[in-house]
Amino acid sequence: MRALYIARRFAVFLLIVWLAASLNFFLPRLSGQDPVRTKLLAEAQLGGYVHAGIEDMVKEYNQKFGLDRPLWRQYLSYLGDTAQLDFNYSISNYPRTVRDLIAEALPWTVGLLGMTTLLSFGIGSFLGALLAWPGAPRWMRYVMPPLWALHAIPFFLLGLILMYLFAFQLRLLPIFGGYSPGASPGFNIRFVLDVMAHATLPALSIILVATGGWALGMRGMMVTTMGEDYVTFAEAKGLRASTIFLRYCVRNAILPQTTALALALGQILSGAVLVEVIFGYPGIGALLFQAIRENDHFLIQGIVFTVIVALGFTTFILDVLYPWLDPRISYQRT
Amino acid sequence: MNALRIEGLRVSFDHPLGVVRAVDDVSFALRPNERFGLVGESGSGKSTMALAIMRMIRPPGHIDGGDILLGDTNLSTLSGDAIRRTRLAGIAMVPQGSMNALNPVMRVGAQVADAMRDHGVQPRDIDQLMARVGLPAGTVEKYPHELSGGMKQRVCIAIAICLRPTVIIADEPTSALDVVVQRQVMRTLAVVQQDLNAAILLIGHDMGLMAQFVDRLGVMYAGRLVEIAPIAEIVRKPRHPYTEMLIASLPSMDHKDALRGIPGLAPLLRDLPSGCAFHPRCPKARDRCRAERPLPREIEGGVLAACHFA
Amino acid sequence: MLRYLKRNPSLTVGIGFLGVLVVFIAVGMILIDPEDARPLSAPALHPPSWAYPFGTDRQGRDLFAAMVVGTPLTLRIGFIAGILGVVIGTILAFVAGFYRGIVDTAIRGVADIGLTVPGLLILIIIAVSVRGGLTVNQMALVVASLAWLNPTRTIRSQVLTLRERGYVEVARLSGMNGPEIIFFEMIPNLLPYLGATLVNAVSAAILASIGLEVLGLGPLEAPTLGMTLYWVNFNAAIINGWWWWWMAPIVIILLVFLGLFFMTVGLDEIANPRLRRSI
Amino acid sequence: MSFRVTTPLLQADRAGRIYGSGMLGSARTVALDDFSLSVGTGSPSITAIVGESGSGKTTLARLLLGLTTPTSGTIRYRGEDIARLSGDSRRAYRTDIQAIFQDPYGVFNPFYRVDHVLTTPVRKFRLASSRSEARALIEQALRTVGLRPEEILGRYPHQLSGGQRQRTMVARALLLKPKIIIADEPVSMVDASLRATILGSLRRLTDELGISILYITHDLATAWQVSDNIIVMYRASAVEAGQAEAVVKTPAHPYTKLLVGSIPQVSLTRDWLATEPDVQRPEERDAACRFADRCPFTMAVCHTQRPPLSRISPCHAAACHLHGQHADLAAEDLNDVLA
Repeated sequence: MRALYIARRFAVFLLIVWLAASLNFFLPRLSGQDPVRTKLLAEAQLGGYVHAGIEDMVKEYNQKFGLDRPLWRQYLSYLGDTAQLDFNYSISNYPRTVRDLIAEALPWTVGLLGMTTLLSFGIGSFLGALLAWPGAPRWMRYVMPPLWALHAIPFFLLGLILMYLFAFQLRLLPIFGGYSPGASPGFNIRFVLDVMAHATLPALSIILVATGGWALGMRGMMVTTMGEDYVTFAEAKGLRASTIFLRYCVRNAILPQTTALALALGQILSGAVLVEVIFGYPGIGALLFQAIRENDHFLIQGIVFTVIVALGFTTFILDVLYPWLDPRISYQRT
Repeated sequence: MNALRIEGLRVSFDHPLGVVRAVDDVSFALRPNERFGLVGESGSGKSTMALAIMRMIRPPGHIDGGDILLGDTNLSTLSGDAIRRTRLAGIAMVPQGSMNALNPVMRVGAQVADAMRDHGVQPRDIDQLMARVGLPAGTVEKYPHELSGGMKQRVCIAIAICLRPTVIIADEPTSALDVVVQRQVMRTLAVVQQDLNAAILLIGHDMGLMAQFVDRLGVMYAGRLVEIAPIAEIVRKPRHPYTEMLIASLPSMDHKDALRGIPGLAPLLRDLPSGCAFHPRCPKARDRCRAERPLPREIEGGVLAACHFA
Repeated sequence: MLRYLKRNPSLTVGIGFLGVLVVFIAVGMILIDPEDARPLSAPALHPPSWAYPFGTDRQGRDLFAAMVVGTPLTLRIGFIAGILGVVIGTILAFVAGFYRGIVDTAIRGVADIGLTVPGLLILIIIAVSVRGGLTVNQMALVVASLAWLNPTRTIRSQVLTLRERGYVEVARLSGMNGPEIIFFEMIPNLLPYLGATLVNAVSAAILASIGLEVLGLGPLEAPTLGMTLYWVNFNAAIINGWWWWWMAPIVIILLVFLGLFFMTVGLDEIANPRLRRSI
Repeated sequence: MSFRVTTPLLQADRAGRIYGSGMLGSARTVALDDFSLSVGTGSPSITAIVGESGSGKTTLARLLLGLTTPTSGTIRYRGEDIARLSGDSRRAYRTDIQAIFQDPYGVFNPFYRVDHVLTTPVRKFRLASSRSEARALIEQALRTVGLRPEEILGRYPHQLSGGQRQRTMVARALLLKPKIIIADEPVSMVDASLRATILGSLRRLTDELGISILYITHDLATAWQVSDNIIVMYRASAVEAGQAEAVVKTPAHPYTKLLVGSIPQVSLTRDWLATEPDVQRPEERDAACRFADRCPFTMAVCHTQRPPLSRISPCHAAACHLHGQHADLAAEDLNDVLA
């Protein structure tokens, strides 16, 4: 049962990868003309020493994706390249490859998002659970409504406000970038502290917005769970309130939250792209922004593909871990 | 001394349309080692009784008065933590057989163990406990969804007896089970009760089950106790008209005759008829029944009925 | 109605916020000349004054006029995309959930996979592919292309529980056919839920459109709220201390999102009585 | 071999239903196995289908009502496969065969007043030509089941009691002047004091209006009280069938015996708990006879051969090797032992 379940989930993951790749290939071609070719030709016509390389790219591109070749041949050679994570050169950063640029930016985004997602999920679920509990502390009544209101606001909008308050007005925190210009990257206290100072505002804007959502979801699940017979029976068993709360309520209410986590990752990432843009944070989002501005199709496609694969993989991992949280799942028919 | 004595218990619920009195001045007692039944139809307050005795009424409900004496301890005055310790150790509950009383994501053994641990008992011999309720070895490692309904209910019984309580409240323990399984579960309950010398309060709506299982029976109608008597007396000669009609409305396997229901509708608890709550449906009702509420009185040795004409 | 609003403060607050916006737009329309929302119609970078109550931006737009013209545009994108998304989503959800079978498997599969993928990225790919000056309506269609995913998923699960209700079977025995059962038996019970889904979808669509616009993929000529923010970011208005430039769009966007959010909370309270305890 | 002069009104013809595709490891459940039964032949009667949960009784009801499709065999109305009915014959099927369900609350759409459930069939089947005629029809149906129209009409479902709601559903079925009513656990969610009233009104429908009733229940006692015939189901098949009196008073199948003995009775003889503990041999669950794992009389043949129905008497049959000396009764001739 378990092996079959994992195999099925992995098949879904592969399907997502394939869909993402195909989307990348077909969508730009839907408009009839190939925007990549158009862009490449335009760059090549500009001339100059950088563009000598671009002309080579045009040749290679034409050879691979030339109009004289049938679409399915183009598609196959595209899939082949993608499978080898070869996304071509970045048009605007020639001769750097798209793969290098992404590899450079990815750790920043993974670090920022990993931390903010875990923190907001943890804090939000905890607050939501506590709020549904009859003995909820009084202070929560004042903390929660603002959190819920914040949850309705886009991440980057809060980012703008925080930036104005803490970086521009109070000058407490750095306003821009991933680390101070001139700081020498390396694994030393100075640099780590510098990076953390720069990450504080982007992280805060994501956490403040995302926490309320998790709290709201968790509270709803807790209210449902607390109405279940096994909670009543747990109370009749004379269990301590803390045991009932943790092992009979939170333990069960967290399950749908975990499923939601997989879905939420995509949305958090969407929002984080804009946060990175606003704060000039050197992650994937800012790279994407630059790529869009400069019409760098290869870079855009590479980023979109990488992100979708990364998310698909995270979802797959969550799915694999899920039966461990909910023993019923691998027995159910899906 | 009685194993459990309920004295003048009153429970009500706040409702937008007024206060609903779910349990209205109910008194009865369980002797040690006795099987006592409480029978009633939906809305008669019988399940509220179970929760009230365990001091588990949640808002908007509240206990308005009365005493709950377990041995010589008055549960109604115990503090929060003391009542928690009394649950399971002194008075245990077998929940409604609704298939959902066990946490679906915890192994069965762990659900027994945490009950012991929270009462300061080191969990051990859980396998033996399972054997006592007739469950095969290895059940402790199972999750609830891997067990049948009857097995789950046995697990609940095992949990209920793990600290050897003096009183077990069984609230419709077989309501979702098939008749064949029902008999097995009730037999298990009877066996463990004799093992423990515990008193059982069986709450239910099935008069046949009561007749076959309990020693004495209390009949509830609209939150009030209308009759208490040894079960043989009730079967032989019910004193309250409601009890009599309830028994008559049950299908028998012995003789086939026209089924007789009780005419009219069960009253709304927030809008009870004056006097005797049963008078609108009672063929024997007189003016006095409309005006004056009959209180339970002893008709003869051990037989109480709340009827002016019993 | 009024008495109900009293018992549902969230809904009241939500409607109130959106009401303020409507009044702002209506009054603004009387006071301004839409031409002032265009560049070079006012002195550049003027802080708020009596002549320009919201100030002016670097390209010489009267920001008050830009807000009055831009807010309805943003709302229009949100409503077109949201309504399209919910209508398509409802149809797909009912087809999938009510008739089940292979169609259901297909629809559910597409929706589930589509939802794992960050919508903004797909929208970026679409927007980049069709670039060359999007109009506001085209923008709405781009956003709508993904707006049906979430409604399809959530409404489908509601349909699945509804179709097991006894009254659906009774309706069939009473001679109703599939569409009649959907329209007369199921949808009436889903109305509050559909309402909440719609408000959610509108909110999500506005969020997505503003996101695309801030990245520079919006209608460059239109003074929508998101495009104003794009110019704010483009010109680094915060670091330069031009606070009025971003103040107006942010306050309006806050009003929009908070208003829609409180409306969903209020509608949820109607749709899901179990949560009927004030937040 | 038996020859039927008339085509039965409603017939399950070797109908089976399997849940789960069996692909990708999902479990296959046989809900109903090769089941044949005709309803509405001969004089009006009540036939009870008795069984525990999962015995296939509700699946049978849903198949006959066309709410589920069979995975094998056919359901026929006047000899025609109900999946192929169209136009007038489909309308006739829908009016002739009606149902009463278990949950008297869930069958009402909370969005509408109670009237909705009564006016819909009148409108859809054009039972009345005017509003007042419709109203008169509805009021008459309500009175037939002992309800006062003024206490029912214009109210919302939650304002009625369980008994009123269930009787309203009986009235709904009556509006269509059906020939057959399939009642799926109609009283299991109704208080004991009201059960008798509802069952009594079902009996009158048969006796006075000539409607045949298929009474699906887990309760052998009520089945015996109201029905003419009883079919006992166990794990997707009929294990015993016959006239109610014969099945209950002289049960032939060990499962029926167990069932009869398991019903707690209001009586002074308290032998219910005293009997032998029940047999349970889970390891024999996959034996040929599906009851082998719980049967006190299991023999070698029970493991290898599915017992066919044996005709113990003209009006009594059981599927058990203990009665192998009697003539076999083909599953499709189950009706031969019913009155």
